[in-house]
Amino acid sequence: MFEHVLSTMIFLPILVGLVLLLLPASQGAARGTGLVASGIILILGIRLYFGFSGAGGMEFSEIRDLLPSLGISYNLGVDGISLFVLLTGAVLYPLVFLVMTNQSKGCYANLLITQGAMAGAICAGDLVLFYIFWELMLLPIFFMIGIYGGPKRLPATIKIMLYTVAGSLLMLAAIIYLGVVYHTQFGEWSFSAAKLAGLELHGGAAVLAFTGFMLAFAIKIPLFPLHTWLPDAYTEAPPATTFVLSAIMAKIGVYAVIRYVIPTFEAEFARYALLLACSGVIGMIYCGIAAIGQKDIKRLLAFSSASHMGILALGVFCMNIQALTGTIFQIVAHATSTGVLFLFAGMLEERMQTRNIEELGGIARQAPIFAFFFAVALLASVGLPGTSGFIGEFLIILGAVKFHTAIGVLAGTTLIIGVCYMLWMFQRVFFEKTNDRTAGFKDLTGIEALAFLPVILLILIMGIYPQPFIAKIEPAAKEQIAFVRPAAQVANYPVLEKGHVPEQK
Amino acid sequence: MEQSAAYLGLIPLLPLAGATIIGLLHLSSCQTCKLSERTYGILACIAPILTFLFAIKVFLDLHGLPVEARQISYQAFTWFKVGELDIAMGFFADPLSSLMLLFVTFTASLIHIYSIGYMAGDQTFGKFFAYLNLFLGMMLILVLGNGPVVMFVGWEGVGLCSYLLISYYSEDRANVLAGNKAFIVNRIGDLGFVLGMAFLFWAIGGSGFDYISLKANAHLLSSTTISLVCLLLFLGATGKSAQIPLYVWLPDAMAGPTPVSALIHAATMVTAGVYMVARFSFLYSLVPTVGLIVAWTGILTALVSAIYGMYQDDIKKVLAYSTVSQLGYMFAGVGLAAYSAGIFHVFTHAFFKALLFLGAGSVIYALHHEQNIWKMGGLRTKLPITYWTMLIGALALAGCPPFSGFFSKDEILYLALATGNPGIWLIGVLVAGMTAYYTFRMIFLVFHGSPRDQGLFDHAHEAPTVMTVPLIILAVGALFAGVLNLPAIFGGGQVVSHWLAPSLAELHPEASHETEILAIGASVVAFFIGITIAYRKFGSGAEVPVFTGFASFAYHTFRINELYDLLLVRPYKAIGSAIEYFFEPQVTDGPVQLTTWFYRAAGTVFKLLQVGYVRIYAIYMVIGLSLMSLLLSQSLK
Amino acid sequence: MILDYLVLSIVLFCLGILGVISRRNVFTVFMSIELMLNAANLAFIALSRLHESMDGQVLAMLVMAVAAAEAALALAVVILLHKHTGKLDTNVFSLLKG
Amino acid sequence: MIAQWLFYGFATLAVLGALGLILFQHPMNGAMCFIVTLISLAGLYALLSASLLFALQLIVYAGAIMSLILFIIMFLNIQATDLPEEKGRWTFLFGGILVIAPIGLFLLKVVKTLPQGETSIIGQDFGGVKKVGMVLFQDWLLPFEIVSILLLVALVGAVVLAGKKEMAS
Repeated sequence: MFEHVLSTMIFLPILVGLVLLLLPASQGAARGTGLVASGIILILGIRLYFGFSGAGGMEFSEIRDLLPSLGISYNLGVDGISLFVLLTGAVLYPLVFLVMTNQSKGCYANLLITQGAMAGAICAGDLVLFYIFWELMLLPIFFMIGIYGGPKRLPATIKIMLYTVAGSLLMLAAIIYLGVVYHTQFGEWSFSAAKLAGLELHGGAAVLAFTGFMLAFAIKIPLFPLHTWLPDAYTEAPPATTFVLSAIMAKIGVYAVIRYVIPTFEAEFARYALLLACSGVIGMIYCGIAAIGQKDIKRLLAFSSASHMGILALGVFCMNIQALTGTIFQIVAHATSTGVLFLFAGMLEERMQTRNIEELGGIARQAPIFAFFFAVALLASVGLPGTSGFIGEFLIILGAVKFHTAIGVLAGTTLIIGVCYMLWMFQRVFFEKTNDRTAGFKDLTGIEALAFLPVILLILIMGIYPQPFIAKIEPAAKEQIAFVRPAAQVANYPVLEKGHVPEQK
Repeated sequence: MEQSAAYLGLIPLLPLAGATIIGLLHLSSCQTCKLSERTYGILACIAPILTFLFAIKVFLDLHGLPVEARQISYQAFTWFKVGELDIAMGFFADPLSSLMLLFVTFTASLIHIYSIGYMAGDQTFGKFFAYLNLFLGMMLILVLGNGPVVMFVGWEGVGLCSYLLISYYSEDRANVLAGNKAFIVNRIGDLGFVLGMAFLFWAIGGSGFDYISLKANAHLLSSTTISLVCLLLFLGATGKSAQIPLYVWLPDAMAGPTPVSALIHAATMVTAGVYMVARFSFLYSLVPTVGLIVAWTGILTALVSAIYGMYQDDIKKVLAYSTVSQLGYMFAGVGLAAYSAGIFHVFTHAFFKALLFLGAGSVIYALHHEQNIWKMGGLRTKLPITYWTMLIGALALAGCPPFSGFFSKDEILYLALATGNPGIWLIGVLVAGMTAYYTFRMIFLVFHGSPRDQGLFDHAHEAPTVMTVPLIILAVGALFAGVLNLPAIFGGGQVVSHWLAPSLAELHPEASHETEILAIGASVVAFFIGITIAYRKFGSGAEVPVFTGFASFAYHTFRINELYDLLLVRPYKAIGSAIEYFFEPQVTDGPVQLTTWFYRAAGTVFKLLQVGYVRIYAIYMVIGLSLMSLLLSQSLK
Repeated sequence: MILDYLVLSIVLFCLGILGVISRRNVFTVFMSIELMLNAANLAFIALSRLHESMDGQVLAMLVMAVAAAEAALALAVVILLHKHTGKLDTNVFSLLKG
Repeated sequence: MIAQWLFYGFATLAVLGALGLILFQHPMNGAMCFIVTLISLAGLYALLSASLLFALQLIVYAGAIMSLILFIIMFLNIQATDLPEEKGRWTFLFGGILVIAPIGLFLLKVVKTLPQGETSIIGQDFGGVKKVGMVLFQDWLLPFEIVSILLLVALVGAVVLAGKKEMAS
């Protein structure tokens, strides 16, 4: 059983989700089933974590031929990077089923399918397989927003679908291009990511293929200025969907850049890193400032999420070990903090029937535990030391300063920008006077509090004692940096080696 | 060389554990049964008192070591290690931190005790002490951290506590706004801190990023890098220690409960910037130019806030501006590489300013939260303990000769003259006079003359013992703390300076006795002039003044808040709204909209071709065929 | 000689196209299509003669069968059209207008 | 020699018939002209040694299909008023010629690349029933069966279409 743990983590939720969709189950039964399924995944995930050696390289690999004539294989595996992205989903998913009590049955089923597809996209070691899962994880999102979303769901659905599909079709073309190039260079067909990394790509076609990949991922992340689908989709989606979108799916975009783009397109990546880094920083600032203008708490969090994704992506483009490790760490950190924030916003919406910040207030007095948890997640999101957010952001800023001083300085402004809108929101929602609407707000029940407690503790533990996590991430991050280092040196970027020479007087 | 001592790790841990326990008790009990205030009070005071005992142990341990080896450290665990970046969660004590440790834990203990009385009857009593303990823990991490990153944890942590405590009375929007302001302004400074750390790390951090390694490698740095790093770190210090241009948050921070103002916004947290500059003295001493910038920023801040202080009518605002002003002195000191003088002023200031704030708290408590000094008067008889202790504090603050403030302030002014900065010295002396004036203006208005509001006066009563005892203890400190660093001219041994010497890269300017006497004489004269004017104007009652012209301008603090609001806050919000209502739908979403428009337009055009007649479609087809034939005919032959 | 047959087939085919695109009468259009089929048949048979193989003739037979089927359906449609509109005009069908 | 003259004769008739088809206003006249074309085509088939096809052309095309068309035309009893008034007929005709000319020229070009061939009668039952039948039922069996299905479908379709009114009522 355990040698197929990855397949189980992928297909168990998909199958359960499909069965749920077909059976006339009640809402409660669907939620219960989802909870059990995601619980099993969580247990598998924990076993995976403790079974993972962290020596670098792929572990728990499963390789089967799918289409041998075209070299397409069923190739799964995790390394230090994917492990954490995978675990993030596994840890956070049960929370959705536990806390979000009145989503519809179809929504719960679709959530499960998304989970499986995301796990697939994370573990896939074959680009075609990756592409299949990549598109598969979008489908349930389409249904969830389109069927169960808010009043303006249809335009939002169409926008997110067309946007992402446009990106991923370009990626498909790029994947095919890579396969063909591999065939001409090595005389056999293969779409395995590891093998494609050995390609030597030159010229305009390589740049085009690189663009194809980057567009798909940049839309998913989303990088400025391709973020315009995000506020609408996040706002209109049901709370659980927003949670999945922001906490996990966006991270897969960043993850995919690290996993597929860096090893294959090292030269192109190095050449355009500065441009992409600029886009990340501009996005961070732009979305951060945009957040202050929001009246809708979900929309504010959506922009906040986009802003943080900008800085997350920046860490990838800095091409040094600190920034990259920071990004991967931050993937987990941001997923937990933003995920919790979105879940809380969802609960607020469910209980208060409004998302308008102006109509809320004084909740801290009514619900101290709720406010406390919210505050911890918020502080992690603004990167306060002692929470998980700090380690990631600090490493990214550190790396960004090394990469390019101006970008580093601009990246540092995230410290200020984040705090502006978050405090403003916290003030309006949790402080000040209670009104008629919020006077009836009930605090978290014991079970809910217990459900959130592990995640809150995780946020704190990852801030106070992050080294066990970092120790597992770093070897994998080093491998990725090793791909890009020669190219980066050609492009005159400072990439730090071990034992660098201190500055001389 | 270094001594390992695991109890160093325990020092910050104790208050943090206290905060956790109190916080959990509060959270779990706030809806069902309330624990008694006494329980919370005792729980809360355990940690500060224990840490104070530990602080004494640290001091004694250090004292037992030879002068050059006065360092003990403890590395708890590897915090994070990525590539050459290796950050340990480690603690480190040397004479500098031990001094900070001593007075921080000391004042914190007293203020915790005082708070039990002051906060009595508060709805969320437990929460308050949880925050206070958390603050102490963070402050101790700041002081004891073995490197800039660990210090930054405390640095941000105290900022958070400051925010939480300023917006403690969160029902009132103004308080929360003050908290937001404090956090955001501090964050601007923190940006400088982080960037400073980043530049420092990439320059010499690869071989260890704690103070000891940094100090050892500091000679490898180019002077440009040092200047850059020092300036950025100083930006961090201006945020935390309320210097120009980031001082605006501190007066607003008085929205918090008064013990908080005493502990966080007077005695401990706000001096963190000075501590940090002293901590990095091995860098600052290498770049005197940056030091001058620091010194001038400090002294100008001192001047500006002293001007504001002379016109305030809120007792806490007066003290707040006086804090900013005194912090300015400290920066003038550390900027001129007189680190021990600056730190010594931090030390004495902690006593007398905490004392003054607690005294003010006692007055406010007695008057049922009335803070306007123009409604007080003649309280001397009603609040004798408060009066006498506050008088001692005021004399110390104003720099009256035997009191602690005199020695520390005078040391700074003397060194300004000795290092050849008469400008700084002159402003310093002027500010000293102004300090004496506004301090005694406050004392006279509050305690002397006749009551201005009889109703308030009649209900006033002396605070309970739990509040007066800390006042008395602090008053003793304010009286005698100066003796610890008695300069040679008074026959003293400069104990504190010698104690601090191993930690600091200090310059010792040579100056004649005449200079010293001139400096002391000028300060004393300024003090007497200031107090005389104050007595003339307010000694025996004065009416509420109507400010006009410059006075009004100063009363409104030169409209700096309005200026910042106009230049920074409003544009920022405007840009936010502009993005939401203009850029987002029009500009960034523009390409998307353009694409959809293009498709629509193309559809409209192609619609015209769809005439609906089969025959016409056949014609289209034939035209296509015919064009293809033309093309193929070209290739045939 | 065979080429003359093929040229004739081309001429007939083009006349068939001309009939389809220039006339609106349903019957004429239909018969023009038949004309095109016949032109194709002629080409098949001529090429069958050229290669002296009978595959072309078989193909022509199949075309005739298809033409018969088409005739059956097309005439049914014409009858319906006439029933509904009383007209024999192809322009009556304009539902595809955008 | 005679064969050549016969070809020219039939060819002329076929073209004239086709022209008549597309130029006559009334479909009845067009149909008559079309029959001329079909019969001359049958003659041409005969000249090309396709005796079976000659017979089939006469029986199936000129016979069955055309009588069906004529029957329907007469059945509908088309008056001159029923006919669509085709105003721009000449414009379309000349425009059509312009458009079609490249297609025709292209096809001509293609044809010219083919080798010239004899058209003398081959004999040995080439194009006869037996030989064609052998080819049809051996090499073309599957297409033949498919065509039979097509005819069946067409049959059913025609019944459904034409009989729709009655079935609905």
